[in-house]
Amino acid sequence: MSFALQKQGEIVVVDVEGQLIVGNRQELKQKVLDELERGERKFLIDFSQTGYIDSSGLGVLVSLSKKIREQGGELRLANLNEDLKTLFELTKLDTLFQIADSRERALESF
Amino acid sequence: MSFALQKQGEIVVVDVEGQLIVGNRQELKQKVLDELERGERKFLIDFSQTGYIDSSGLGVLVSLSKKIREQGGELRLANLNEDLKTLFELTKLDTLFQIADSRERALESF
Amino acid sequence: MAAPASGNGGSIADIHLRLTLETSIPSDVRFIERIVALVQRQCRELSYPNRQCALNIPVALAEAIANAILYGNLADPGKAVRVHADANAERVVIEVVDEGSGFDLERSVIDPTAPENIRREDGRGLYLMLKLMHRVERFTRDGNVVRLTLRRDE
Amino acid sequence: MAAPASGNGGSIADIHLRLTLETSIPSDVRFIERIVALVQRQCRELSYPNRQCALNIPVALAEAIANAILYGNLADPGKAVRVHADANAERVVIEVVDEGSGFDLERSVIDPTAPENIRREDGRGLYLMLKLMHRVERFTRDGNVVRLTLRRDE
Ligand SMILES: Nc1ncnc2c1ncn2[C@@H]1O[C@H](COP(=O)(O)OP(=O)(O)O)[C@@H](O)[C@H]1O
Ligand SMILES: Nc1ncnc2c1ncn2[C@@H]1O[C@H](COP(=O)(O)OP(=O)(O)O)[C@@H](O)[C@H]1O
Repeated sequence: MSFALQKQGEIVVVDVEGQLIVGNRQELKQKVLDELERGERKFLIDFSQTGYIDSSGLGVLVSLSKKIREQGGELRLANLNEDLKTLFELTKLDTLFQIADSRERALESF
Repeated sequence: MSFALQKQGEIVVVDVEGQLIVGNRQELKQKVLDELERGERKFLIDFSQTGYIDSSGLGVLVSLSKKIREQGGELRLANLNEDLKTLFELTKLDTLFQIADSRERALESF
Repeated sequence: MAAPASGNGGSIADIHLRLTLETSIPSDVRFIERIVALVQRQCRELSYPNRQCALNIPVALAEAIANAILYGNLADPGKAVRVHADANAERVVIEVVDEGSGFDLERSVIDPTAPENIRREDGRGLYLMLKLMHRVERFTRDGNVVRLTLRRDE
Repeated sequence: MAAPASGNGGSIADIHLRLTLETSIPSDVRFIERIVALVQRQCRELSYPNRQCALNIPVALAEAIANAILYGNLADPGKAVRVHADANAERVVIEVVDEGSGFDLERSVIDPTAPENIRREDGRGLYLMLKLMHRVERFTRDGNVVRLTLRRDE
């Protein structure tokens, strides 16, 4: 599992490859906060290559969203498969995040 | 698992895909005997796509070899991986069969 | 019992199959993924619906092991978490055992979807376990046991 | 116990793992392949050497199940063959149980490599089981049991 960051225009795109769970969420958090520190403000996390997410992974998304918003930035999500969508629905986090069906649509939406 | 037959010059080449075991050895036997009946005399069985062989699979090879020889024909084997080689060595069937390291060499050897 | 189609080796529907797994890991969250993958594979061997193998089992089990490591064993690497999974065609039963003194399951669950909680970072673990499993039990038996039961969805 | 390398989820060497399988199949040789594949997968999950997973386990197990079906149960589809596999890091123990009245293991083995036998079609099953396993036992316990034991090769 790993997190691949790349810049698309002025948006930082993060691919979550594998799981987002208690064992690695800190790594995702640090990588995104480093970019925020560097002045980046627009973030997109792409879950097309993600397996499962646990509650601490969800927690890190909530916390990042808050921190990014505090700096006047925005965090959006894309490519949740049916199972991951269910996870967001069960926790009502689908009401907290802007979730796009594709990377392209997410990038356009900023 | 299946047995794919093809003609290479005057040699009938049989690919054993998957296992050669009690559940399917009869199918191999019948396919080869049908060709023998039709007048074919040179047979090569290629094990490059084979998983494992059980004692009844080995038995069918012995029986086919005998039947083909009785008609003045020849059965050769090719592409036994290390594990299959061990099986032939344990049963000393490596002394009964002509076994080639590659299909090309087996085809040339006839 | 139906005869299997010729040559396809018989389908799961024709055989009775039970798979179990017993493991013991140090209290280190880096082991969670591997254990989850093993149980997920059992779920797949038994032809459970994809959603149960890809969502219900991995999320609930990852939560239970994480809690056992972090709250039960306080991440003490000298303490072990034991996992026992027992799966057949009808249900998967998983027990996660830590060396802690246990906790009150009902009182520890919050509703993370309530407006006052939705922005919290924590508090979604037990809630998700309860949502994703047919039954969640907690009891003490040679350690603090959390038992998850999932029935096959048809 | 060594800490796993960061992020790799821990290796098999760090955890204690035991996998078991229990199954019951009709006396039909078409089921053999699927059961063998399941036990092979357990062997792989436990990181046994490839040769043991690809040669020793499948051949010996396929032989034992075939014999149980054909000699023990005389291919009567109303009779079942039970297979129980119990694997950990050190050894795999497999029991194959049929509804027959048993047989004399020592007297049933021939040497298929002897000049008078080498051209025979049959008689290699028990011989291969003995060559490929560390131990082969036969006893009666709620049926005719053939127990195969394979120790991990280092
Ligand atoms: N195995 C355990 N041992 C002791 N306490 C536990 C255990 N599992 C859960 N708890 C308690 O239940 C609470 C709620 O857990 P959970 O719903 O997973 O949320 P979170 O882990 O985010 O706090 C924990 O904060 C802890 O107090
Ligand atoms: N499960 C069993 N029940 C009864 N007899 C058996 C069983 N397994 C093996 N045997 C006996 O042992 C003999 C030798 O078996 P084996 O070495 O596998 O060779 P083959 O199956 O080719 O005859 C069989 O012919 C049979 O008489």
